[in-house]
Amino acid sequence: MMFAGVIWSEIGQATLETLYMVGVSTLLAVILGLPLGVVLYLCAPGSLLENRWVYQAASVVVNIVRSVPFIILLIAIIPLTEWLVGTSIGVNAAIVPLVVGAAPFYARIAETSFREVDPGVIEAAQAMGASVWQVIFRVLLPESRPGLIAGATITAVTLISYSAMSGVIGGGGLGDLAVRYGYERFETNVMLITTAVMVVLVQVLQWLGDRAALYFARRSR
Amino acid sequence: MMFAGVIWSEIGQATLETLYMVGVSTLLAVILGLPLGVVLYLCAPGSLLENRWVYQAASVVVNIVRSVPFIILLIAIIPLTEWLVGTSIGVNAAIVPLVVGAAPFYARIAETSFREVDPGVIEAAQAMGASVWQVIFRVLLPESRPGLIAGATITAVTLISYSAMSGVIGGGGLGDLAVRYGYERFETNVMLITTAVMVVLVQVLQWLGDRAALYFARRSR
Amino acid sequence: AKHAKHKQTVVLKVGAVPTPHAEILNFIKPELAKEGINLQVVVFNDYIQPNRALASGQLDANYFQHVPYLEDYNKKNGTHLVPTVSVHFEPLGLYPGKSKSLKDIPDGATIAVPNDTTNEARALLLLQSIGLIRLKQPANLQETVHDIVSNPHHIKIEEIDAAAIPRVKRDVNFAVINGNYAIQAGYHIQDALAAEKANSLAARTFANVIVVRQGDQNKPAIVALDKAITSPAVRKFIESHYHGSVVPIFLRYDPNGKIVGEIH
Amino acid sequence: MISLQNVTLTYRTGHRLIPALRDVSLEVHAGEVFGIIGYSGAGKSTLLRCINLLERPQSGQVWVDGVDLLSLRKRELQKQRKKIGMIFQHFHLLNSATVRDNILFPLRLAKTPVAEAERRVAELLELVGLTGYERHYPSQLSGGQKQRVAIARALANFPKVLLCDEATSALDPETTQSILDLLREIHRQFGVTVVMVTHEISVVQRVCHRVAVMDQGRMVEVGRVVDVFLRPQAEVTRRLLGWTNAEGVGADLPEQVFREGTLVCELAMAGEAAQSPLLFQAAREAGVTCSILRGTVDAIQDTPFARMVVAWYGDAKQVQAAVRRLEAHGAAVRWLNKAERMLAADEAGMK
Amino acid sequence: MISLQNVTLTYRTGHRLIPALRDVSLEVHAGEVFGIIGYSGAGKSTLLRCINLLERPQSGQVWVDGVDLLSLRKRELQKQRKKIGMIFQHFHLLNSATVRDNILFPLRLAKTPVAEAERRVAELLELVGLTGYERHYPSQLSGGQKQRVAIARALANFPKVLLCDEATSALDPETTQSILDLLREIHRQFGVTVVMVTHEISVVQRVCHRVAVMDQGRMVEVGRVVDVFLRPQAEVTRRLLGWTNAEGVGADLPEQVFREGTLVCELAMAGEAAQSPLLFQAAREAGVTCSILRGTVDAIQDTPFARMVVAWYGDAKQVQAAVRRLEAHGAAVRWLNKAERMLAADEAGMK
Ligand SMILES: Nc1ncnc2c1ncn2[C@@H]1O[C@H](COP(=O)(O)OP(=O)(O)OP(=O)(O)O)[C@@H](O)[C@H]1O
Ligand SMILES: Nc1ncnc2c1ncn2[C@@H]1O[C@H](COP(=O)(O)OP(=O)(O)OP(=O)(O)O)[C@@H](O)[C@H]1O
Ligand SMILES: [Mg+2]
Ligand SMILES: [Mg+2]
Repeated sequence: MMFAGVIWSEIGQATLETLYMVGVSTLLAVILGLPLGVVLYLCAPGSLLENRWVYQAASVVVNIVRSVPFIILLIAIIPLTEWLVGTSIGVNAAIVPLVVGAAPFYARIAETSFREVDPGVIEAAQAMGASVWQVIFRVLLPESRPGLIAGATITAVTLISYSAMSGVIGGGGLGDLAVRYGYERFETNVMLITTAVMVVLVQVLQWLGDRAALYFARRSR
Repeated sequence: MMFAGVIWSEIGQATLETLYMVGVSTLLAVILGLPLGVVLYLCAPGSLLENRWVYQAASVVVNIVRSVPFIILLIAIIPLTEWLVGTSIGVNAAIVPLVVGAAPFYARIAETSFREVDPGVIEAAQAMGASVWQVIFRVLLPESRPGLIAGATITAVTLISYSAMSGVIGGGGLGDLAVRYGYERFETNVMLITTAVMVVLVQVLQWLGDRAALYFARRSR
Repeated sequence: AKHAKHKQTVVLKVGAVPTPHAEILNFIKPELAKEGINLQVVVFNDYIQPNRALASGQLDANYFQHVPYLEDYNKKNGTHLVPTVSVHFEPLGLYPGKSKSLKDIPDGATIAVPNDTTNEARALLLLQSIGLIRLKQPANLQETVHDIVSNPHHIKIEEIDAAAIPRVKRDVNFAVINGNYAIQAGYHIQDALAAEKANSLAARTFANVIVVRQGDQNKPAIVALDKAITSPAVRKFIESHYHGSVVPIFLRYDPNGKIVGEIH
Repeated sequence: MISLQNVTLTYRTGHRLIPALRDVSLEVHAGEVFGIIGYSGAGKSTLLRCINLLERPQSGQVWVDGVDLLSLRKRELQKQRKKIGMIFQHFHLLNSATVRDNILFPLRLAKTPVAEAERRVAELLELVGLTGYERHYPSQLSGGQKQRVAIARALANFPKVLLCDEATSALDPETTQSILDLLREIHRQFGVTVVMVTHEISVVQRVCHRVAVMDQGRMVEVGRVVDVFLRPQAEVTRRLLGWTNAEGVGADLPEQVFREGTLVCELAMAGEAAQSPLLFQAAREAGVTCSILRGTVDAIQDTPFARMVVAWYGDAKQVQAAVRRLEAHGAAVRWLNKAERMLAADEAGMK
Repeated sequence: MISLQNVTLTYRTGHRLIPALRDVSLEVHAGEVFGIIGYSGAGKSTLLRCINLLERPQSGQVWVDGVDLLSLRKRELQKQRKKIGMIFQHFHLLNSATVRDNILFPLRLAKTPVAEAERRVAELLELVGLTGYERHYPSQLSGGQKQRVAIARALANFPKVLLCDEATSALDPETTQSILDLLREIHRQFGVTVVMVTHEISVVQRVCHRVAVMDQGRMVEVGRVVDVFLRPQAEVTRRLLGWTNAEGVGADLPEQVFREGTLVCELAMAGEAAQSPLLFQAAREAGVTCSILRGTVDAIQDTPFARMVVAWYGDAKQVQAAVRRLEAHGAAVRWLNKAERMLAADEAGMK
């Protein structure tokens, strides 16, 4: 409790770091994962652009990334990280592996959502002469919006807990604080506080995600 | 390369451990996550059993578990682990935190799948006098089967990479091997081999999951 | 039933982290087997669990920590674990990164240090010992970056996971690396710009010890373990195997963690 | 059997309120086949969904089989609903279940013994002409086949009340006929009460005892089918039934018929009068000729029923006489176009 | 305009092969309104879906507007499809888009300028009677309203070919009429070619030039509507059209009609004969009386058309004479029940 002052400011700092890391990496994961999910969906057997090879290739890449333990991924892509953000340490460097890890995850979730879209509606668009791009942008994405939003929420929440591991390369954030003070130094109260902050963050995130998904689902049912 | 023999047998052992850990914990995560997902779906605002309090309670529990970094979860539930499996180290002890971590994750995925079920079909069941239980077992679960299977696949794959962290409590498995040799000992070739085995595992899993999901989706479209 | 005339085999479960601890334990496995002791090495990837498991009786001994860490653990968790003998010491070294020499250290240089409690403190003490910074309580093993009272070069301390430091070394000016990680990453202690001295106070303080539950010190199996792991064969194994990144140091402790003598 | 009292239901769509039901009251007697007709969007489906409380009205009362449904607790409502079969406008089949399992669904809910349930499924498949399709999934069926599965499902449990929302809309005339025969058969055997929403006037004629007409959420007319069809009171009913509106346009009649100054009227007749050559007798006797421009002779239940648009050729007064004769036999007459005015002018000239 | 040659399509459902189309050939001329009727499950929807290759036949050729669609590459097929509007049996609206955006969809695909597209949407909403519903989502519409949105969507781009699958099945008679008027209007203005699958015989009568009859995946009859309806060749056609089958049962006629030994026949007449009181003149002149048991007088396009079931009272020979007279005027006659045998016996007795 002596250094409570220090800790509080550190928690504030860590909260900002977490928000930044998770915000940016969720955004990027969605931006990268969505096209990948579209490819997985479209090239799957029996789908619009059925293509064994592209599907298998995309699937293998996704599976490789997803099966590698995060800490190894973190190390393995350091060259990529350095090339992209110029350094391999710190918050920005942490975002790269978070994105690389989360994008394939989101791609799978998006793929699952796309599969739930009524094939009749896609067929109707095709009958009107829509190109594949138009089917994607004007049918697939809007029709699966509730699922995509719920999926983004799941991804963001997962990233909050993943970001704890970014401490390995000095990424900071709440999770790192919780691990270092709480786990390694047995400062239970610090652990509790940081965890509480994380729970609040997740709760807010989930609430927002639910609202958005429900908003779109209500209209489209 | 000198200890290649040792390593190969270790990899065999670790593969079995991973299969065991991931298999059992996926199964348990689905068994626990599914009812939780049903509760989240049914009690959500505007749904069958709309119940603000139950929904909020379930949602908060899920969010707490999901927001806590896995390593802290691992430690925090050690009393539970000891009570359940009698020890806090080893493969069996590792399964408990894996399940606790994955069940809420699966619950969210299941919830998302349930939301995609055509409300008209649920209404038809209600019109026939189906009770809530009957709606769950005879409509909700069968109708969302492709989504639930795809979700279980996502969960299992996530668990494969999560299980790497079980090394913290001596859980073993491929991920642990990869971290220990690859990350801590800089034995790149061991890391590559173990990772390759994991990729193969994931690939097989994904293939099975896709087949199953497609099988059910084909029929129901 | 065939082996009934043999001495009953005793299972001895010892928790350890992989390098070099588990390797050293595996080295003495045959030796102990001759005495009818079946040594089982439980490998951990972590510094908390081996103590927990030992305290709760799931292990008979562990070998991964130094005495200050053990005392800290006992104090915070109310456990009664005691050291018996020390085996080795892994000196921390300060390695060059972007900057090649300490002489032309740039203003605002970044130095990567391990982010776990004791290693971080040791790293800071090492930096203090070469005059780069000054700490509030020089002997405290819980010093963090918040305890730096003087920092003339405006050095920026980056707290990184110990095993990741070799991998990010080229993005910092200097890096403090644990001996075991340095050798695994292909660096030699000789490359270090500064290092904890092998016969220093640091070495005696941070020597890695065999730890058991209080009262178990004199159990025959433990005594045999202590004897085997402080044998000349082990000394030779360590010296030939780790090239100075791991240094043998065989000390005997009393139940209070005080050094009572050296083993020759 | 079914009694709705002052039922009101308004949908809210964010930016607008849509009063789907405005103060609707309705009595359906036990064992009756009751039709509901009305324009698209009139509130027919909504009304039907209020009867088994799939939609809870904002005010009013709903009684089915002597039970006030709105006062029931969930479990009791479920029990009541088991007695009410429903065929949905959009079928709402279980996509993940085969045809057989879809029909088994209500039987399983009712815990029917397996052997009996299987027998019943085979029987129902036979009835709707889908034997051999047991193992198909809904996605593998044509539109009409899906509808027939929905019909079979609704009938499985021998419901006491059957709610049909456009139950034959996707079916060809012969299949429709066989379904209607089936309904009539069930109705006779089990005395089931049927409420059917439909836009096919001929369906109402063939099976309904009474009919209600809805317009913009209101019930504008209720009565025996013969009465409503013979002498519709509301303008909406007339438009729904007829080939002609007040101006005789939209009747698809050749325009010269009106231009030439011919007298054109709409005739509706029920009973013996409908089938017998009354029209031509009357014309012959009055010394005029007539021609049927459009018309149907059909039956409402077992009563012959005819509606036609007739053009008269001859002296206005004699035409009047012929028409009076028809009216005397119970025909409902409505003059189209300017015929009324012409006749009035004629009479005025006489005075 | 549309030409299908020897098209074959078989669905495979795992345990069974379902031949949905067996060697079907079809010519639809430019500017024609072409009807397809048949029992539920006959393959009508499948055939329609082959025209724009939503379903690729396993063999055969598909030509639309002089282009061999099966030979086209994807991009060219898309271009061709923009000219083909389609109304689906199950609507297939975008659930996430408002009514307005659903209708805008094809306009956006065709890159119509915004202002013009907006104007077109307003116009179409007006046409289908949904002005004010722009911002509703499909889930907030009634069944008929959804169908009307689908119709508006299909018409948005002034298609050269319009494929309609039960486009009016969920609509009340008046709305159906107004949609048909709309179709006819579009047809006249833009010369669009229309292929419509329907089970409403009256719809075929009112708008189609030619009609094809399908049965179990085969095309059993094709011809001008008047011809097919006047003299149906295939048994299926007769059953689809008629109130009566060969035995006169299922005709919903009172049974005593047959028991009394009355002669009953089915009559079909087209042109002037249909409207004029020919029937009664013939009866009067032959000295017999007759009664219309069931019947309609309507028009096929602009040709009057009548079909009726008539009971004759009087001497068999005189009845024969009356009927011959009708036949001389182009009437198609089919004796029902035992009438044929009775007449034959009578003639035999005469010899
Ligand atoms: N969920 C809803 N939200 C908002 N408005 C609705 C909803 N459901 C129906 N409506 C509106 O309520 C009115 C009545 O709808 P209803 O489905 O009862 O019509 P209907 O008589 O069955 O028409 P149809 O013959 O076209 O099926 C319509 O104007 C419709 O737009
Ligand atoms: N996807 C499919 N898989 C398997 N069988 C199918 C599939 N689609 C249609 N069929 C079968 O093909 C046959 C023809 O179907 P189609 O939809 O063309 O009938 P239809 O003439 O349009 O009938 P309806 O009037 O009932 O809509 C039916 O027997 C149907 O069961
Ligand atoms: Mg409706
Ligand atoms: Mg069809």
